[in-house]
Amino acid sequence: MTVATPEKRSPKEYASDQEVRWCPGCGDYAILKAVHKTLAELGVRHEQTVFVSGIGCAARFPYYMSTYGFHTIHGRAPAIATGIKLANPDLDVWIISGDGDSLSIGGNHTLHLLRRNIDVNFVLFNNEIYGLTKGQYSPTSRRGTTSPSTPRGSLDNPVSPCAFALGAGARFVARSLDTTLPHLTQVLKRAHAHRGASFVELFQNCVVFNDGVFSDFTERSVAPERQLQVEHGEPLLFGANKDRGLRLDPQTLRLEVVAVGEGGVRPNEVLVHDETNRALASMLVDLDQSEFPVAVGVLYCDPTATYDGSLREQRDGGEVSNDLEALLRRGRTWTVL
Amino acid sequence: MTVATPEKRSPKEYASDQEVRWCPGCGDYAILKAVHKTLAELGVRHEQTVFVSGIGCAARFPYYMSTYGFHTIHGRAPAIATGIKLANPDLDVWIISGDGDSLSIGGNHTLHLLRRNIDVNFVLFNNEIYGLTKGQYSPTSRRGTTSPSTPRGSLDNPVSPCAFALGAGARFVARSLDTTLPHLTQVLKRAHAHRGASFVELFQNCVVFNDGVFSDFTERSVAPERQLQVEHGEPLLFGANKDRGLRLDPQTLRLEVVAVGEGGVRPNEVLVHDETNRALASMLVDLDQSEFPVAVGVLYCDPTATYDGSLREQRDGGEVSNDLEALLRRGRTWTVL
Amino acid sequence: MSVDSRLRPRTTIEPEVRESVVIRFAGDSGDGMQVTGSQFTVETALAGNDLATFPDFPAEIRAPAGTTFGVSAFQIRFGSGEVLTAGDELDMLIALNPAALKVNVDDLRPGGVLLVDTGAFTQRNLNKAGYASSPVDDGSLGDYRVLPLDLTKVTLEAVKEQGLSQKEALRCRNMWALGLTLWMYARSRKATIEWISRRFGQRPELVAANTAALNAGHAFGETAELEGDIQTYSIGEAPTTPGLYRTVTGTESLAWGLVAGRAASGLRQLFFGSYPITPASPVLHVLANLQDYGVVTFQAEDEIAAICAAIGAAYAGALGVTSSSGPGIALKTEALGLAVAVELPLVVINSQRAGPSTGMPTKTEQSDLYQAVYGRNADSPLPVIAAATPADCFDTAIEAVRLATKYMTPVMLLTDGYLANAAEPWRLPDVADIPEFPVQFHDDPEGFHPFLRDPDTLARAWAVPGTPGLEHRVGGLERDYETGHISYDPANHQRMTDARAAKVAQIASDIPIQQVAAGNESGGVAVVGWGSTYGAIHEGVKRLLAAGAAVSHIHLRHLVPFPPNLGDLLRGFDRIVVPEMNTGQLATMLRSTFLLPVETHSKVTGQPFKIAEVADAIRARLEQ
Amino acid sequence: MSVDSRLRPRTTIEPEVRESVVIRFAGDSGDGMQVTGSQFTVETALAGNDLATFPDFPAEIRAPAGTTFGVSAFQIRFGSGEVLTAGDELDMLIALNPAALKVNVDDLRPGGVLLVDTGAFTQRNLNKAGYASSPVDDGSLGDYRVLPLDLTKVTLEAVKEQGLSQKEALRCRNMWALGLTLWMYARSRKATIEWISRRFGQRPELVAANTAALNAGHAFGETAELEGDIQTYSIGEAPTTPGLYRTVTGTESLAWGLVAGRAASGLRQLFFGSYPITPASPVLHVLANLQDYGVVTFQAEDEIAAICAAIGAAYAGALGVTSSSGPGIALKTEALGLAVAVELPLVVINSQRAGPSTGMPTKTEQSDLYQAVYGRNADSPLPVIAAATPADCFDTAIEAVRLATKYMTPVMLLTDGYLANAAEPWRLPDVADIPEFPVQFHDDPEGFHPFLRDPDTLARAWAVPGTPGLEHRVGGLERDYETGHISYDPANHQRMTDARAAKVAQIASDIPIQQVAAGNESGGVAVVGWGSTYGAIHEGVKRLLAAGAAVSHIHLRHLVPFPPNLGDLLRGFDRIVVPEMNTGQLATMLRSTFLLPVETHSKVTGQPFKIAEVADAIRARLEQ
Ligand SMILES: Cc1ncc(C[n+]2csc(CCOP(=O)(O)OP(=O)(O)O)c2C)c(N)n1
Ligand SMILES: Cc1ncc(C[n+]2csc(CCOP(=O)(O)OP(=O)(O)O)c2C)c(N)n1
Ligand code: SF4
Ligand code: SF4
Ligand SMILES: [Mg+2]
Ligand SMILES: [Mg+2]
Repeated sequence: MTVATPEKRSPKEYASDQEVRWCPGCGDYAILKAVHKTLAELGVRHEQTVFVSGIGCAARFPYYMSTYGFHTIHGRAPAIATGIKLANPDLDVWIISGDGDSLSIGGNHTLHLLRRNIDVNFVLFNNEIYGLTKGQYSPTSRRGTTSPSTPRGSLDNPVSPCAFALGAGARFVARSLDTTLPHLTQVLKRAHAHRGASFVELFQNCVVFNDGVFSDFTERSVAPERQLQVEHGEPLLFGANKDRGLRLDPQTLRLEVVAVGEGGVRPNEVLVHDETNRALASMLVDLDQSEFPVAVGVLYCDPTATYDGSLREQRDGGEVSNDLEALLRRGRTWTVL
Repeated sequence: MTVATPEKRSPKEYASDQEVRWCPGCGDYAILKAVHKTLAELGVRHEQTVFVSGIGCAARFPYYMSTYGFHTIHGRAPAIATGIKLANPDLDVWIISGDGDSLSIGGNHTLHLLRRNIDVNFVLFNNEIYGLTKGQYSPTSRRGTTSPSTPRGSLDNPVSPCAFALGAGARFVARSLDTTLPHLTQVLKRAHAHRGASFVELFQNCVVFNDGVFSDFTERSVAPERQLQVEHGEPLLFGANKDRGLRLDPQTLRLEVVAVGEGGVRPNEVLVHDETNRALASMLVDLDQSEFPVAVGVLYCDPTATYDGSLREQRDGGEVSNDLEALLRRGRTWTVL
Repeated sequence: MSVDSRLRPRTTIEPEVRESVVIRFAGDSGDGMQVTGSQFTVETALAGNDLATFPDFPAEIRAPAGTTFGVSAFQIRFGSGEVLTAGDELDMLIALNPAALKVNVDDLRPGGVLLVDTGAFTQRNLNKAGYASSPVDDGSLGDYRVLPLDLTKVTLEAVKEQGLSQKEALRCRNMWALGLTLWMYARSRKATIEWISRRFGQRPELVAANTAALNAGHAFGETAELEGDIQTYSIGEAPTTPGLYRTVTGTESLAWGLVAGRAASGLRQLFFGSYPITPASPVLHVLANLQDYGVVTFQAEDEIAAICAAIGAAYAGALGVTSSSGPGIALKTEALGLAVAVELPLVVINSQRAGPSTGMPTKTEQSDLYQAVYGRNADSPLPVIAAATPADCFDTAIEAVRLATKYMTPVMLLTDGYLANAAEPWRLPDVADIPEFPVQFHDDPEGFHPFLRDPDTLARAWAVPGTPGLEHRVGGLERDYETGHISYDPANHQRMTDARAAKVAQIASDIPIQQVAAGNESGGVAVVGWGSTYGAIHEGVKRLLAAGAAVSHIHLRHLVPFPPNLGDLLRGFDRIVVPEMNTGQLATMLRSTFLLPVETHSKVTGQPFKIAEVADAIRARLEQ
Repeated sequence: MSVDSRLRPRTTIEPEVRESVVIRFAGDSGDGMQVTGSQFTVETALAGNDLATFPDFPAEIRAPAGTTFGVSAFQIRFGSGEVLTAGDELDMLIALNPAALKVNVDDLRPGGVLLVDTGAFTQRNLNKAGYASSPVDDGSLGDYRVLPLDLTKVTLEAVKEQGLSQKEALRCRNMWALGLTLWMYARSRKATIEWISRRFGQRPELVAANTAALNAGHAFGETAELEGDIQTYSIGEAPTTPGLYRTVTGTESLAWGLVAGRAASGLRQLFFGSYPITPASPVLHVLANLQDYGVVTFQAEDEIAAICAAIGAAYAGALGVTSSSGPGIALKTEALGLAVAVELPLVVINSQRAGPSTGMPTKTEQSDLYQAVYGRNADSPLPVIAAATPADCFDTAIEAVRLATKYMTPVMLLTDGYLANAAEPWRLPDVADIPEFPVQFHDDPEGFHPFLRDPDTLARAWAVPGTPGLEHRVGGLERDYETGHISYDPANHQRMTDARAAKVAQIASDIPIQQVAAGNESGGVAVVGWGSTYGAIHEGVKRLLAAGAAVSHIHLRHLVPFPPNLGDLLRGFDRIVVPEMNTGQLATMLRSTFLLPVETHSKVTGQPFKIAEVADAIRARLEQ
């Protein structure tokens, strides 16, 4: 865990001396900026912070940080981060991963990291494509995606990262966007504050192989109408003047969009966001984009015991004995004179 | 897909000549019996049926069937079954797996089989333990499970197979028990009838390493009180005389147990099961056993396009050209005289 | 006159006759160097030269314009004799910006021609490339024959009629440079002009502009009335066998070879399970477009699922194929053991790249031979073969399918990053000449069990689901030789182990005896190679042969098992050296197999061998 | 008299003096054969004999009672001389039911003693075992000296006072048989009686019953007044070095060796990442109980996560260890390449089992040597060592930790299913004698970069997160030799490749020179072994030496790199043969390394070598 240091830090202090080599216009730049800013505002200690990644464009991230960093192998960052955290629970561990890295080859490790609730921050850059290998479709690509490996359109139903995380037993699930700096830093701070595995999905634009795949809800012009920014304890309202909201039909148990106020329903009929409610969270991550907005923010947060914390307790104090004499003598021995 | 044959079959016809070698009293025997019975009642054709498994006690299953069978390697049955189904979509493919096989080492393949919605039947024998390797805890073992690898108790939060399946995008999720023959065969038939990946979790008792781990809700005596048998379109009632039911608190969006009739709530306040409602399904798979019964039956069923079906369409007719001349001449050629 | 004043070519210069020439087009990722190179290649092929090409893509997906790591290049070597590599050093370099110059100029031979676009040598671009001052002016290019042209300016002039945006107009620079280069080497523009109109068909103004730029570049060469000179060259036609030709990359011919193998086997489906990885992905991309040829491509969630799906498909009666590069192959090894155990046909392709671990994904290497031969738990023998040239990938793929289906075994086929991207002219085979090896599925219940073996091949019966009366179970647990059921019997395990080994070993009697590619059948130095080193070794050996040296080139396609005569053949030589892009993996195998003092000439830089490097290595040994 | 009438021992018989004896206790899984064997082992150790034991568990978890596949057995060999294997053939077999007889009788030597519980030879049990008629009556046991006792009856008699249930009473049969056997070999019952009271402390009636049965069996031997005879035996004390002893399995000593290595390195945490697999899981089980010794065990979701977590722990400054068997090691190979690339210390343990694929999980084999040495993509060298005996696992584990931490490299440690389960007496080392090799984490920011190498060891600096001023990035992409940053430079890749190779190669100068375990330093036949074949080879060679043959035993712990003097040593012999439980993997390595005509004596049955098999193989060569 991080020990915040008194003096003020500047985002630049968290940038490494390495030249950043993403494509011009890649959403990764904005995220990098946001992470630098977040760490500076949190004032985390460089030597206590480790960024771990697999392979992919997103996974280049650690090279651009001035903290400790480990660019590992494809899909295995969660497992390696687990070892790091269990070997030294005082470290502040971040995992940076792409949709292919964490949900295709790495899906199993992501599942088990979340279920074990290892106290790390897992940030998934979802661009719905394999960037580094030049544009094949990914497990989050929509059905029918044409790509070098699916010239006639992909046939798979995509996986929803947040639905997957909830199913895996994640206790913190949030969403944000590459280019909305304030929202992004706020979400990252919440993730960092959460004890346990914090899962954050970021919609990230790959300008080269999947440009604009999220624009229908990220474009400045449509954002207010198409994004539902959730806040714990606040009603689920959206729209430029917050005149629409979500309501649950008690008969069908399904959500519906309702107009609020003037000719619409009474404000108190609108659902209030409860980030500790898994059922609500699973509805919010699943909203059908054809009729609903896209929910962003902290969708679920309900802390429980962490694996690393419990291990610490089990090892109480972690006193380390070197008394091999005693060890080797366990059980029956005899002496030959 | 299976072509039912007219003449009546007997369960024995589906048993192989190999001696069954599970421990006496193992729940696997009852499941084997139920599968033989189910196939007989469906009258499936032996040569069109393939049982695929990974490694584990459960995975020995194919050897005891008189159909085609492939006992593969640990955790990979879903991937191998995918290849079988895509190579020959006419085959009726069953995957038999244990909780370790399908959710520990095989978690990633299970995820992708379900999300792709390959038309196979996935039956998970959940005994919350690694049987074949002599009793280590598994990803479904409850926190604090003591086992050879966790002498002081396990530290992981278990994964819920059905919650995981829903998060992975499964379109058919059901639950049953090893020893309740009628319910089990009925569920297996529903799974078989479903087009797409059918995920079935079976509570299976490992008499040697985890005996009685489910007895708090499987014991004859307590079963009616502790099991909620769901039926599409029927109210969610349980108890010997169906005098308790589930209701949704519209404020908190949480389920609660209510007494029905005499001094209780009106029957119409009790939730009616809608197997096409994912939100309801995720609540049912998640019921906290300390206050709720365990939901069994078809918890979710909402068919959609299958990968194999879509592939068939994409290959329209699957006409196979052998015109290599044309292939090699694609693009620019020139002649040297 | 839009030409730098220092450049004053004479009116007429005699073309210089050359046996072969190496040219590299280099520029920014956006400058269209790959198409420029491809068009020059086509015109060169049509001019009747033999040729070899190699592209050099930047490591980054799309680096910022003007940076050294964003430079893209295309190299071609062409000549009147046999051309088997893209060449050791450049005779001419076309550099469209300072970064391209910086990255590539060291490969230009002293006295080589250097065409630079002075218009792109702005201070900003010079800084990006890390030049303090412009090398064009500071004399640092003294060793070369520099042609400093303001391509930017002349191109804008050439296309001004079309009224394109500045951005689009500048995109025509490559065509101007191509036009001039074509003129210098006396090639036609016909094919290129056709290509331009196909390529930009929808936008006439682009067709006109690109054509205009091309012609302007060409005209400039012809008409330039200046001091100084632009040397032109004449390269005679190469003596080539008559026939229909095309250029082909290893990726294409490998994919087509798999399809041809599928057809030759009579199987109806080629199931290709793969997970993208550099440099293997392009095979997936090519096959994904061949559904109508019975190909089903499956992009799996990882390499393990990819091979497992292929194994499942093979079990169900398809031709199972999986493809990856070193790190991905490592992940497949456990499943590969299952394929060995259940004896199913499977083709596993490894497009090798520089390692260990992630290593240098875009660079070539031959260092996965150990992994292919020895990289599985337990005694798990399987045949291993390797392709030697881009076109050879076609035949090698067919051979892999033949061995897999005839012997019911997984087969490892090795290629590498060089073969994947390199291209050469290929005389199209007469499809009728492709050998057929029809697969017979077992369908007779009489006395059937899944491990019933063909007495000759030792291959087990392939009985596929759907066949009535042959229902059976297979698995990874050891199986009884006589019944196929699970068996823990000690003697049976020995028998099965021996059978697995014998099945692979006796393939030696079903493959061609090893030929000598160049030089005598015995005596002197034997230079033994495998895989993509073919071109460099062959030309190196031929050079020395021409100089009268006692040296021979032996190139292996079959690595497991070795050809039956290999031992005797090698014993006939005084000295044996193996140039390898690894630390000596084939050498180790030859030493243990034949107990011969095989020497390694190792190069592990991520770069292919140069002809001269091979020649020098041999010379050193000849001189001792 | 509750004894089968055909049995009529004489009152007194002279004990027969034996140099060594082999006994196997066999019965149903539920019959307690393992504890019976363990107790006999303890009494034998206390009697001062040298000994070796090997259990034989049924393949199934818990097979139905009375079936052949449910038979559990425990074998012990003990003697007055050096005892290194559990023995080739049995001198005595105790069979508590027909199935136990069926499965084990073929291992009994002609003339061997056969103790059967006729009470268990019911028709039902005979059928389950597949006997038409009772072998005790149909004379089919003619070759053996049969002791047919109705153990069921005599046991029930012996324990009747305690009024146990029939089921519990019958559970005492093993103690009755043990009592008689102890008497036959003149062993005490003291330790067993102590054990019984500890074991059943909570239930006095069971303590009494088991003790009564034990004593009854013993008394029976002493007092039996019958015709026929029960031969007794006397085995002299073995000359053993004074000291404190215990029996130890390879699993235990391996686990303790890792802990000792952790302590010797001064590291505070041993992070053990593993995924259960036969026969490796027991190591996890032992270590899981050693949290207080700085051990953190992590049961990962699969083998890949297990090694990756260990790599992560190593990166964070712990001693990273991972353990599996062949199929699991196959899955770890990609990650192992990362450990090679980033040069982190890691111990990888492979408890080998019979393959390929799932193979025969409970059977032993040595067939993963190729995988250990060559089984990775690219040139990825790492040290490989192997343990020779159960006790040797302790020292070998310490050596693995020493090499990993001193050279910053993954180390592969090979054991197998035999070593994991076999037990032998072990003279406890003086803990003070265990060499220390304290690890120094790098902490000086001055001129630091992550690939800063120690000029002597070539090990890179180990700088762990948490250290101020040393923040750095490592990864699988090739790294610059001088800065540690990503590098695609060709010359740098060659330099790093050479450095990785040199680092491992020069470990040869830091390991003991190869000694000859038995026989002369040169001349005659060198029998070279590695791993668990030590005992069989050593005793086999000693037998021939006793017969005056010119033969030597050389046993390798270090397989990569080989000891510096190995080549010269081997060249001193006329003939070199390698007995291996694989198809010749070490032989291949020796042939390629030293170009010597090394021969293989291969056995791939899932069973360890017998002493006689090794002796015969050598004799055959001596005679040629
Ligand atoms: C074992 C292995 N398999 C495959 C690859 C090739 N590979 C590298 S990154 C990648 C996927 C990248 O996609 P994603 O994780 O979404 O990251 P992005 O590039 O889109 O940020 C693949 C397939 C590899 N490096 N290693
Ligand atoms: C690659 C690999 N890793 C590990 C094993 C060992 N192994 C076999 S089955 C199994 C787990 C069995 O548990 P489960 O899947 O729940 O099946 P069960 O025996 O409980 O029915 C393990 C760890 C193996 N066979 N292969
Ligand atoms: S390929 Fe896409 S994701 Fe990768 S750096 Fe370029 S824009 Fe970004
Ligand atoms: S170990 Fe458990 S699961 Fe396996 S066969 Fe025995 S009782 Fe069944
Ligand atoms: Mg992506
Ligand atoms: Mg289980």
